[in-house]
Amino acid sequence: MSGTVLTGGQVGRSLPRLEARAKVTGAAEYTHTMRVPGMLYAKMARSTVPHGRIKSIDVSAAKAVPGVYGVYTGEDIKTVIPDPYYGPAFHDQPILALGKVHYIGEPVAAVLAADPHVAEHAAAQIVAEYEELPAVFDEVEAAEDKVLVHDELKPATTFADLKHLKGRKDTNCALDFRLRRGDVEKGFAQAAHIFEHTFKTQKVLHLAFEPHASIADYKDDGVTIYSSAQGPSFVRTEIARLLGWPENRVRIKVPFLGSGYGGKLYIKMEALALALSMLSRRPVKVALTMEEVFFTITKHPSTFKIKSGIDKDGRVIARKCEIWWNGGAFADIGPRVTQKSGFTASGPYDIENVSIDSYALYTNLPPAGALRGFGIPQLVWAYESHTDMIARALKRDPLDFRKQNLLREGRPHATGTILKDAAIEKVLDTIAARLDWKKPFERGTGTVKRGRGLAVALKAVISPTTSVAIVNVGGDGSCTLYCGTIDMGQGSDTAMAQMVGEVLNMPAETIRVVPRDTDVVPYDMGTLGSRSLFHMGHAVRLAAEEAKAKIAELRREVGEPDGSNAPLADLFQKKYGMQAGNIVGTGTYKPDYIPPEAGTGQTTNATPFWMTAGAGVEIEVDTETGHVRILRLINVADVGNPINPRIVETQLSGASLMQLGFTMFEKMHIDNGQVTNASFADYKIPGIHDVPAIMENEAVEAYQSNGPFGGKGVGELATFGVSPAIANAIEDAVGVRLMELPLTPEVVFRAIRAHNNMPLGDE
Amino acid sequence: MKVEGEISVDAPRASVFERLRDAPFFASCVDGVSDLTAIDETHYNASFATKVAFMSFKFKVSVEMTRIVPPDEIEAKVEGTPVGIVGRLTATASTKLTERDGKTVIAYVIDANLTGKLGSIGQPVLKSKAKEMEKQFATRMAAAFANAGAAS
Amino acid sequence: MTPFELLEPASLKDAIALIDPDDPTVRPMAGGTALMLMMKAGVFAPTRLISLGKIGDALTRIETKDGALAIGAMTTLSKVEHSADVAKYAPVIVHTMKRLSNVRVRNVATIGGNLAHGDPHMDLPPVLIALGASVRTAATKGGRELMVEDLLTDYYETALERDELIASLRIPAQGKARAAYLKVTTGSADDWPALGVAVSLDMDGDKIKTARVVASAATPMAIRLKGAENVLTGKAVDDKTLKAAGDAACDEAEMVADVRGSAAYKRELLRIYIGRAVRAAQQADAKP
Amino acid sequence: MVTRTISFTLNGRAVNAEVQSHHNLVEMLQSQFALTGARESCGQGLCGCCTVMVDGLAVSGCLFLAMRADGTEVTTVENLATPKTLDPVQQAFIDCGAFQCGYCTSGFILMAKSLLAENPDPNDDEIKDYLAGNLCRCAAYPEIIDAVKTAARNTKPA
Repeated sequence: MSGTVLTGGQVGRSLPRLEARAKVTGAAEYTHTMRVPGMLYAKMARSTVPHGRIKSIDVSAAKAVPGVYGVYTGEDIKTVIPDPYYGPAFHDQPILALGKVHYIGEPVAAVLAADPHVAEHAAAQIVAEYEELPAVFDEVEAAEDKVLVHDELKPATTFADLKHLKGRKDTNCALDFRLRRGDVEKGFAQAAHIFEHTFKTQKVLHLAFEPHASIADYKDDGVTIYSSAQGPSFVRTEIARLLGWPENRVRIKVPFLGSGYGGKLYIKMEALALALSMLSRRPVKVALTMEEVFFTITKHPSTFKIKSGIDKDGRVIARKCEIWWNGGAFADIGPRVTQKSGFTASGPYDIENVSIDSYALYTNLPPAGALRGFGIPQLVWAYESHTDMIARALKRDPLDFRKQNLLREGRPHATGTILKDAAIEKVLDTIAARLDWKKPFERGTGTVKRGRGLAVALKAVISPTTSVAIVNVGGDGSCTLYCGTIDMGQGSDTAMAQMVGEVLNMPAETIRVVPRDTDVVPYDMGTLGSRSLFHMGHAVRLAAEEAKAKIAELRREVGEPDGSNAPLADLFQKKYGMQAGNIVGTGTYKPDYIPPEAGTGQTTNATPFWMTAGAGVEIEVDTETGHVRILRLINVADVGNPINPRIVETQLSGASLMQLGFTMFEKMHIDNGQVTNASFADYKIPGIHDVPAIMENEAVEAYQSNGPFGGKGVGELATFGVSPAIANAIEDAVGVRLMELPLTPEVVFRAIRAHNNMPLGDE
Repeated sequence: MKVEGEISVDAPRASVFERLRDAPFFASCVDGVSDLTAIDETHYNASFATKVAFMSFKFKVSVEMTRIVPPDEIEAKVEGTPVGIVGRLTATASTKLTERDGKTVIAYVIDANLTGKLGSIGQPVLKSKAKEMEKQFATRMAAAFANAGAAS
Repeated sequence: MTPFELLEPASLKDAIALIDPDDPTVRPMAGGTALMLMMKAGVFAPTRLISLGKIGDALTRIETKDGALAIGAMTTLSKVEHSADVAKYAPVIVHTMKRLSNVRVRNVATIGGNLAHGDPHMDLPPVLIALGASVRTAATKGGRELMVEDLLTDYYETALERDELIASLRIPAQGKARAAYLKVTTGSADDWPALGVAVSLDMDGDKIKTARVVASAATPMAIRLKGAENVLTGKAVDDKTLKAAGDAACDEAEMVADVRGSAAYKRELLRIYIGRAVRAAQQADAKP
Repeated sequence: MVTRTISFTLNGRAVNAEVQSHHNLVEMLQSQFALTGARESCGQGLCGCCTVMVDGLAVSGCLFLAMRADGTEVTTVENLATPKTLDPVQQAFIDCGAFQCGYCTSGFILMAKSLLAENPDPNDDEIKDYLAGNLCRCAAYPEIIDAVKTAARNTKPA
């Protein structure tokens, strides 16, 4: 495809980020700190029951607070947006609760005031009465359908890959994905050993430092929304749908984004800001506090039951996977998590007989969406722990056992798609080499024991998705790139500029990437799932190549000889007689994809590219307290050809540290549906002292043959292997196996005590 | 959050039961309860105030006696809304009376939930408060029956 | 947050006069960090705050006499942290400060406010109790001297009257005693402690002459563990004694469960950390 | 008095501001001076995104009552660079790639400057202890430590 790699010298540069100066000087502006003249602030009153019918909402005390502009409920919203439900997979989320509330923290009313403190104080005076309904919080329990979170499901058909979702009743299951390859029961019957384990992950959340914020300025002929959004094109589509307008009357602008990690995908606060702006006829800002973020979007807790059959030679010949995803009260993108992660639930292994059932479930908890890995980290946690347990039980070296079963280039994956350009084995070998795996390991002395572990993973990227880009060369020869990828810190603007520079033979730092504004920038499906570098990269490459061809044409037109080095500005000067004109190249990219067959999940083209990465760790465990210290964390990934090696390394390092938090201590504590630690004081994220003493990050030498300049996505990769590598190392150190995250000191301590037949009581 | 405990009092089970189902008496053993008004035989309204250091919390609560099985069991459901802060308090309190060594043992289980702002932020503080209230409750209860015992 | 009246009296006397002992919505404010958190959380809505920030010099001095320290209540934690006298006479305080909250809080929070807040998770109170520190208060009806261990009475509760303010902190000369504070976190390395243990040891040769052992964070308030102290007194520091001290501590201390750990787990932490803290104190820098 | 006019020095310039008792320093800087480099994130003084220097000391602007800025000298991240130059700490953050989304960056830069003023040649542990009160969800911590050391090298007298 892009076999013709050009030698502009831009790809492969460790160029500092283009926006670096704005970020170090404090000039970078984020939606959360933006102000628009005449703007009102909205603050919400939220549900205090996990599931209930709204009997009444008393807003009188709130209305009486001096300085309050207005108080609005779901019924008021209906006067301006008659069908006020939104969501990427199901239109299940009301802008403000209507009839029913589905979780503690669901917005039920909103107050507007010029002073946010006034709005907040007034919102606290709103009293809603509910007829409480039974609630369900656990994903496996939810699958029994005894308590129904929604009376009826209303699917959206916005995305091609979710089109098969049908409206369902009497169920909490928003999607069940099935994959069948070979005959798993026959495989088990032939197996010499069978292993079955159940793993669980906890509820955690993104906690991007810029809490969600949207400012809507509604006019009768159009609406402008400033928003902290990872996918402005989708927001525009959804807002236009809610208004019954064509998309060209809806303008979404995204200033700098204080990161997202998946938490600002699809549509979040935009619809509420819009509705309140319509009702008040003023610009309205909805900016969450960090506490409210805990009630907005989270990561799916999961239960994963995995069963493997091993033949007498140590080959995994059958694997059955059942996964229950706790999607919370609204589907958000849970169905896609369920399906796409379902593809690769059996791991990076070559297994003849595979059966996968993956269920997206509604529960009465805050909604869950995508978080840096689209479900993959939850799966890898299970299958790589499981793999280690099997190896240990069979007295096999965990590395050798993995290598024996690894899926190799050219072999069919469980989906039926042939593995190509996935350096799984190289990743695993590199981790092992860095750990000196085959050499004896110092095991610690006294009460402090040492251990090591590794894990490797495979992911299929979300498909099919489309990106469009425009490259514009101006009369002075300067170049501007219009692309909808949101640079939320992953360095996409820089990488895209490097690709344009590569094609047009320009220094990347001279290329301007215009701010994201749907009136200006063409369509992009969204900044998610490590798709941008590949998809938008191709669109940008195509746009640049078109511009390059037009420049060559112009060169000929103005009579420059072939191979002329005349500056671009001279060409425009010659053609227009002055500094004028433009050359515009456009590029659209949509990869090939064959949807999986319903019921079997089989397809010969599940993904435009495979993603693979792994981790290795060395740890020590204080057996007297359960504290685990990570001495060394090794992240190895196949990123294809790194476009910007330094940014790639930062992405690997940052992703692994984020996953380290999810592994070791992050947890939303929930008491009958109430999140009880909704603050940084009680929900801790990794800090500077949590960084392992030694961190190593490596992108193995690789080339994505169908990628732009051999590159592919990076953002999620280093989250994959961290959790199981650590659990494997803990077993290596102290002989206890942990099957539920997080691996807190207390959990480790209790396991050690139980292992020694001195279980610690509850208190 | 769940609070469980036992109080042993030196009085016959039947008389302990009669006193326990007397709402004003019961309320007098819980620190911070005031303005108890009976709506009917099994429903009451009251105010409940508690403070931790200089932070004070006030709730309007309604109490429903959900189960009365003489002479062994009383169960009540409490629901309350805090004043001036978003939240909700719900609790079920069940007491079981048994006779042991000539004394009556009151075994109680209180399962309380706090939601809203109080639940997401104030939980640790109020949890600790609940423990303190439990101690007071046990002391008052024991004292009440000790007095009763002395009087009879 | 809702509006309130902010007053900034120039003397401690004026400050006390402004306090209405019958109105809990009137509060004195030192650095204000802890109070701001409560106000932002909506659990405290004052009508009037009396800032002690403009009272000036007298309350921000650190003085020494024969190895004893007197620290004005409005002295910020970072000033204490950087005081050469504190480093010399009570180095454990300087060590504790490095991991106490963060630089920004230490720049604003004061030693008096830290004590008056009564939060059991604070790092300083157990250390001060181990050092035998006391506070001098000022009140309408005259001040008094209170041991820090008597100042803290329960979870977020202190012995201070509503119209009583801490004026200064006194740390007696430590002689040859050595002290250490161990902060145990169970989530991120930087967190409120799940358990704090402070120990001060006065050795007589290889035997412990006197020991002060204090637990915090896991307990409803920072509290001296006299059972553990009794076990240690007169003994040499060895594994058997330390284990016995740990067991004694677990018998006497009440543990509070929270997101940082169950009561049962925190008790096991205490059992181990008593010994670790004693050893740390033994190895702490000697006083001059 | 709920509203009051205060006078203070902001980035070297004498200014007045009308503030309300319940407004914090970050809100005042954003609403009255269009300075958005200090940002409220966690709202509890734990993340450091709202770091502002008051009388030369770093404070959490989200926990600092605006009224208490009266008579002080306030410095924000916006004061460090000129249109042509960057502070050595800012330059080091760029050179070392010490940020991703940038939301926490102003706070880290002010804290790093404050550290270097106290301790011109900090070791890794000293850097970690000093910056432990600043969080970065993108977790650019290794690069941040590197940047502080680089800035220290570049600011040391020759």
